[in-house]
Amino acid sequence: MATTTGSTSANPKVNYKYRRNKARQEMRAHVTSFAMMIFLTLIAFIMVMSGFDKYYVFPVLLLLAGIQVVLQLYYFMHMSHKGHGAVALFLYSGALVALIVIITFMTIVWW
Amino acid sequence: MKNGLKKWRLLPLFTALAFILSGCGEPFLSALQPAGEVAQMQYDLMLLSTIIMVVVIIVVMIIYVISIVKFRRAKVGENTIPKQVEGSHKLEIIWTVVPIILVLILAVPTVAATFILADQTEMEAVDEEGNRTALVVDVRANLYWWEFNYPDLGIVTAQDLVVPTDQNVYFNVIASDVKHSFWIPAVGGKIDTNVENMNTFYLHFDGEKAQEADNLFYGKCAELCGPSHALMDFKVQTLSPEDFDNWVTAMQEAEAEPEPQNDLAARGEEVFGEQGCIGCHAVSPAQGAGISQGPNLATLGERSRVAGILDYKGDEEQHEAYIKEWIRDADRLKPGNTMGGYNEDDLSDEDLDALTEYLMGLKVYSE
Amino acid sequence: MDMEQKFTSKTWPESPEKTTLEGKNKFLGFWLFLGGETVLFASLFATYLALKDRVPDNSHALAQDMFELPLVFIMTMLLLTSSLTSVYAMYHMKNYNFKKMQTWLLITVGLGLAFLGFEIYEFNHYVHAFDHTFTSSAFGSGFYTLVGFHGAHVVIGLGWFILLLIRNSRRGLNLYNAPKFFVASLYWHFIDVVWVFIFTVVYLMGMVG
Amino acid sequence: MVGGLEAMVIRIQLAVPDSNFVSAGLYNEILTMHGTTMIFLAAMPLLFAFMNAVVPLQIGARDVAFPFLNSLGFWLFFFGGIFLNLSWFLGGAPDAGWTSYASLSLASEGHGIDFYVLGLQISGAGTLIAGINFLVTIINMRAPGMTYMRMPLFTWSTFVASALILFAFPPLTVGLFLMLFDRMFGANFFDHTMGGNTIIWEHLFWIFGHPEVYILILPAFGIFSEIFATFSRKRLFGYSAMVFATVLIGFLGFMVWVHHMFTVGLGPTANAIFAVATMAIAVPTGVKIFNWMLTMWGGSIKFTTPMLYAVAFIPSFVAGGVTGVMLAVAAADYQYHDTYFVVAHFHYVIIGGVVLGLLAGTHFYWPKMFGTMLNETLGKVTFWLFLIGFHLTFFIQHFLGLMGMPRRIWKYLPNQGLEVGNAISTVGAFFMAAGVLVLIYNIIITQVRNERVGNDPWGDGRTLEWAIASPPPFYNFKQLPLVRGLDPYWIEKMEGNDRMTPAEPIGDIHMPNNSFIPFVMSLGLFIAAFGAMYQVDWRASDGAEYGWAIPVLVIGMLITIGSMAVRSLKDDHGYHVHKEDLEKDDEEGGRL
Ligand code: HEA
Ligand code: HEA
Ligand code: HEC
Ligand code: CUA
Ligand SMILES: [Cu+2]
Repeated sequence: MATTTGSTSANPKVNYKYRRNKARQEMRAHVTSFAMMIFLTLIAFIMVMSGFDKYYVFPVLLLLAGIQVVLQLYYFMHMSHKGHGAVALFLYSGALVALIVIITFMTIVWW
Repeated sequence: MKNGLKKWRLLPLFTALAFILSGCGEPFLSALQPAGEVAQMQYDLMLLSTIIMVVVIIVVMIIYVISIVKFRRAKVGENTIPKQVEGSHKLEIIWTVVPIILVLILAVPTVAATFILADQTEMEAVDEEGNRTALVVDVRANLYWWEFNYPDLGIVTAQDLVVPTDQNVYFNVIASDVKHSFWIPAVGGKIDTNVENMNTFYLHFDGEKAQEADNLFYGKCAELCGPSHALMDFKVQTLSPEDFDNWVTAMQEAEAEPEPQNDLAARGEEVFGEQGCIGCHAVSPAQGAGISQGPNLATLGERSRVAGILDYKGDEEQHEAYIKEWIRDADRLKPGNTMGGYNEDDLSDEDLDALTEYLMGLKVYSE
Repeated sequence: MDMEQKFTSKTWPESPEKTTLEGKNKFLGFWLFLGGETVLFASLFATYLALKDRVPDNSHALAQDMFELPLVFIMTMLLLTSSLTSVYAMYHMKNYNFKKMQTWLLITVGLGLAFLGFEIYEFNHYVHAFDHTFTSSAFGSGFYTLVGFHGAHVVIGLGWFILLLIRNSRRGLNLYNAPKFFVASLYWHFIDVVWVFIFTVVYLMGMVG
Repeated sequence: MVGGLEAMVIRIQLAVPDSNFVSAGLYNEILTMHGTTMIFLAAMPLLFAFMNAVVPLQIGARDVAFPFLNSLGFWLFFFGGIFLNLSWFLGGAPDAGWTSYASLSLASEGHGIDFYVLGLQISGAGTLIAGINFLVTIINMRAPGMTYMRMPLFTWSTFVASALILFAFPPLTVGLFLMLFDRMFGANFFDHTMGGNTIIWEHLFWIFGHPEVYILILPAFGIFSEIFATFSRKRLFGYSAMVFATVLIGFLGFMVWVHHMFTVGLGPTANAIFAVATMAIAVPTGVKIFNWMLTMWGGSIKFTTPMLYAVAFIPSFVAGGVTGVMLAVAAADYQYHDTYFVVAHFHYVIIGGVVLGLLAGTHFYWPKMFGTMLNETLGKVTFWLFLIGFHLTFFIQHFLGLMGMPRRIWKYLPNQGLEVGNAISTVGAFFMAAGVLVLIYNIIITQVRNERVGNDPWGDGRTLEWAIASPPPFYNFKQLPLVRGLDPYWIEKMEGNDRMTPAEPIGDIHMPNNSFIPFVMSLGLFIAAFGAMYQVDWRASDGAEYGWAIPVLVIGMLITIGSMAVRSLKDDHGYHVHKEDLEKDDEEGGRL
């Protein structure tokens, strides 16, 4: 790792080795987040199977789902990378509208 | 151009006109002539909001007129290049804060009134014997006709709603086919009659105002419900509390099978059965609540209109004519209604005469 | 710029999906589309939640009587794994390793097909064991519409992957098709995100009450 | 135009009490189609046309981001519109109002509602695509130096309106799907006997419907912003506040939809919350109104036809806006709802805002789009006829509503005090129709005379679109311009330059190929829609189930999916306009 040779690519801006390295690190993060997702799903599943009270289970389930989605978005879908400003703005706006819709349907559509 | 300016200066004037006109419309129909607490509250809100709006319009008009009069190119010179101002924080804060204040002034009474009008606690109140003290009417909206059921009194009517003045009347409303909306403009705002749930609200009929309207208010269906949506009117008869008690007694004592008054009417009763009218129409004020397919005819002879729309203006002959016209031509009078017409092949002229005689005799209270 | 220019793993740019203007546009446009899809699925979720267990009479099965959690759990695992494998594929895409990318995409497709197979089995089970159909109740309509819309997305995602694989099997990676692969994999992740919520909201919370 | 004709029929029918000009069922069809056509097939596409023509020029782009999607959006919209209107000839148009509330729309016989559902589904997809296209164009394709805070207001309002489209159309799509499944595939979303709930439709429709009205008004606001600045020879007053207000209106637009449902019985808490939220929109809208007036203040106002419309817009829209705030007073809305008061409100904002905006935009951008000037005198005649007619028609309707006239009524009976108002209203409508006729005449003679104009025919142009030829060449900018501030062309003019400083040397321009596929894709859906509709027997007016329907549905879908596949299989690299040709264009005097 000591040598960072100047001769990397036809594209002088890109350091090939450095890139490879970064990609590998990222891959590790991917695998970790995947493991976490599996783990979280398992917890959720077990919680339900073991029959806790719903007022206790619901918030936890939603929290777990929320974490998983963040992992997907930020690691698998690369939202942690730069250049995703507009993307984040629109995704969160969408999520906000989504939330409002769901809340109203759970409160003022009844009977 | 000059003309145009004048026209715009007139706009606030128009709005002032609004107040003068506010006494307009017919007392039995107009929301501008409130005849009860609920309508009054709503009318007051309208006035408050109109005043705020007029203020807004006047302010806008002043700035507006000055700027288009003073800064015309003809006046400032063909070749002037105006200063390119970016904005002004002070001004911008003013016209953000002032509207916020105006909106708040409007919001507070709005929220208050919304909660007051939704207050249904009195409806559940009971006296010592556990009987409900308030008058409750179950309203059922059907394609182009209304059923009014007084569950605590065991009475059903249709088309004409009968209520006592000067007390709160509570309504449970629902629709049996498609969505309609229950509205008595002069007495208060509307509420939808949904198909899947019961809505509840109350109205208050003011005795004095009712007299100005000859004790007869117009009710309307205010939700598009099909071809004859426009014709889905009903009438509200207001009675003083004593008269209302008498009416209740009369309705409760009416016999299950009204006695035909003469032979013709007796024949009419037979026809009524033969033609299957009885399948859809009950003729006693205790029957068919919530399930019948057609309006209860127990009080047909004393209703103010035939089918809610044909106004015979108290004229007996016209009344008969309209009943006949309805039976023959229901389809044309209210397109899309479920009764349909009975032509000569279905129902001979003689039978129709008998039927009408019988129907005209269906009276309870005015006897 | 010539779209079909050949690269080596060293000349290949760092973010091939965003190197051309077309690629950039496609990338952004697709994300925006996903923002819209979020609202679309939210509306479906909302409808489902409003209609959950709304049935015409008592004889009709409810959520708690029916759902097969272990089965759905396996489906969840399949889809989660396929999300990881498509990340692998993109990893190799960025490294200009076309062969490996193809392989991982094929695995992704396989997992997706397995998921779909389980889903079909599951629906079939509900229909036959409980008479819970699309037309039997509002609950049924809401359930099959929500889960079915997701299923349709899976089908489209799979079709898209397969089409891309066939089309590009001979020509390798270039700046014209790299954004296409990338966007397809974004779509696949999004499908997984939606499923996480279906699993949680429909199945897990449905079983609890 | 068709929508306008329908409006005339409505007014003729309502001119006198108890009239029988049209029958009850037909009246409901006409009123439904009037609302639907005007909103979906007239106002929105016309606004899109302006966006398409003007936004790329304003930000200094060669084209929109996705030319392919652009044409797909157009064809989807086109076939959706055709499909909807075919209902007139194929057994009856939809008749449950443009809102198509669920219990009535499920009960409606024949295929009318099916046409509504499928037609809007197809054209809605087109709209969504167009929205995404504009968003990406504005985010990714701005010329060098064109920062967000230097974008002209029309571009900003297009941006916000497109974002609203992105989030508002999916709920409509879902609502339409649910209705489609209920009517055509036996689902029970809205059938309460099976556990369904009609209120779901109302929510989904209005979650879409309210943002929709801002989708209509914001671009109109944008057009007016350009016009006020241009003909006052003054920079837009409070530019950043204007931008902020636009965004805020868009944002609040998603939190107020329940104000259309105050009488549904959702309970006082919901009504109160949404009432207050609705009133809040008055604040940013007010900011805009005042900024426009202050733009004129201290300026040098020239009353051209577009400026006349802009000037008339302020009082007209404020009148409509304040009645909107009155409607937001939930308890009082129990009285207003579903009466002519509401009809008056929304025609004031729509005609006083959107249609005046369209007419202003037509006169303003006509030279840019077609290279000829509309006749100013005729333009002013149209303006006065239309404006007078508009106020005559709709002002009186406020009172009709309060006097107890519900909306959507086919006839009113005599002796209810409603005769005079309705007669006045009908007279007004004829004035408007006359105005529109003059406009059509104007357009025709202008095109016949065909007198070409230069790049800045109004003389006061401020933004990039006025810096290039009218009409612009198909690649718009030979060299992308360098933008040095808000109102870039004005800046250059003030410094004595007659054209923009280029930001790049002349080079080859990469252009996409035109494609036939969007047409085929849309056609496929159009065909499939017929299949979907006629496969149900119990709705058909003649009670028949058509054996061909399912195959047609399948074939249609196959055509669409097939052409999508072709699209992704066939590489399409576009072509280049070469440097030499560009220079030749120049010599031939295409510019300036
Ligand atoms: C372009 C279209 C458009 C626009 C811009 C608006 C703008 C507004 N609308 Fe309107 N509306 C419609 C189109 C539109 N509307 C349509 C089509 C319907 C009927 C649908 C149907 O049922 O078929 C409808 C119905 C409708 C209703 C439902 C009525 C009912 O059915 O019972 C309500 C209720 O709150 C409402 C409110 C408002 C408000 C508060 C605004 C605000 O945005 C207005 C804000 C503007 C101003 C207030 C003026 C300028 C401000 C100032 C000068 C500052 C100072 C002002 C104050 C302090 C008040 N509208
Ligand atoms: C964009 C929307 C729009 C427009 C422009 C109009 C225009 C008109 N509307 Fe419209 N109207 C609606 C949207 C619109 N309406 C909606 C949504 C409803 C509710 C439907 C429902 O209840 O379901 C309704 C309902 C409605 C009713 C109530 C019906 C009822 O409830 O029974 C009435 C009655 O008078 C009416 C009259 C008119 C008239 C006389 C015009 C006149 O202004 C028409 C004159 C105009 C023209 C003849 C042409 C229009 C010109 C252009 C569009 C611009 C041209 C631009 C270029 C050429 C570039 N309309
Ligand atoms: C299919 C059911 C049906 C049958 C059968 C039927 N009717 Fe009706 N009838 C209705 C309905 C529904 C209405 C209300 C229509 C409306 O107002 O829109 C009505 C209204 C009426 C009215 C006016 C009621 C009022 O309150 O003013 C009269 C009178 C009447 N029917 C008489 C008859 C007679 C007589 C017959 C038999 C010859 C008959 N009906 C058969 C359904 C029926
Ligand atoms: Cu009932 Cu309209
Ligand atoms: Cu609204």
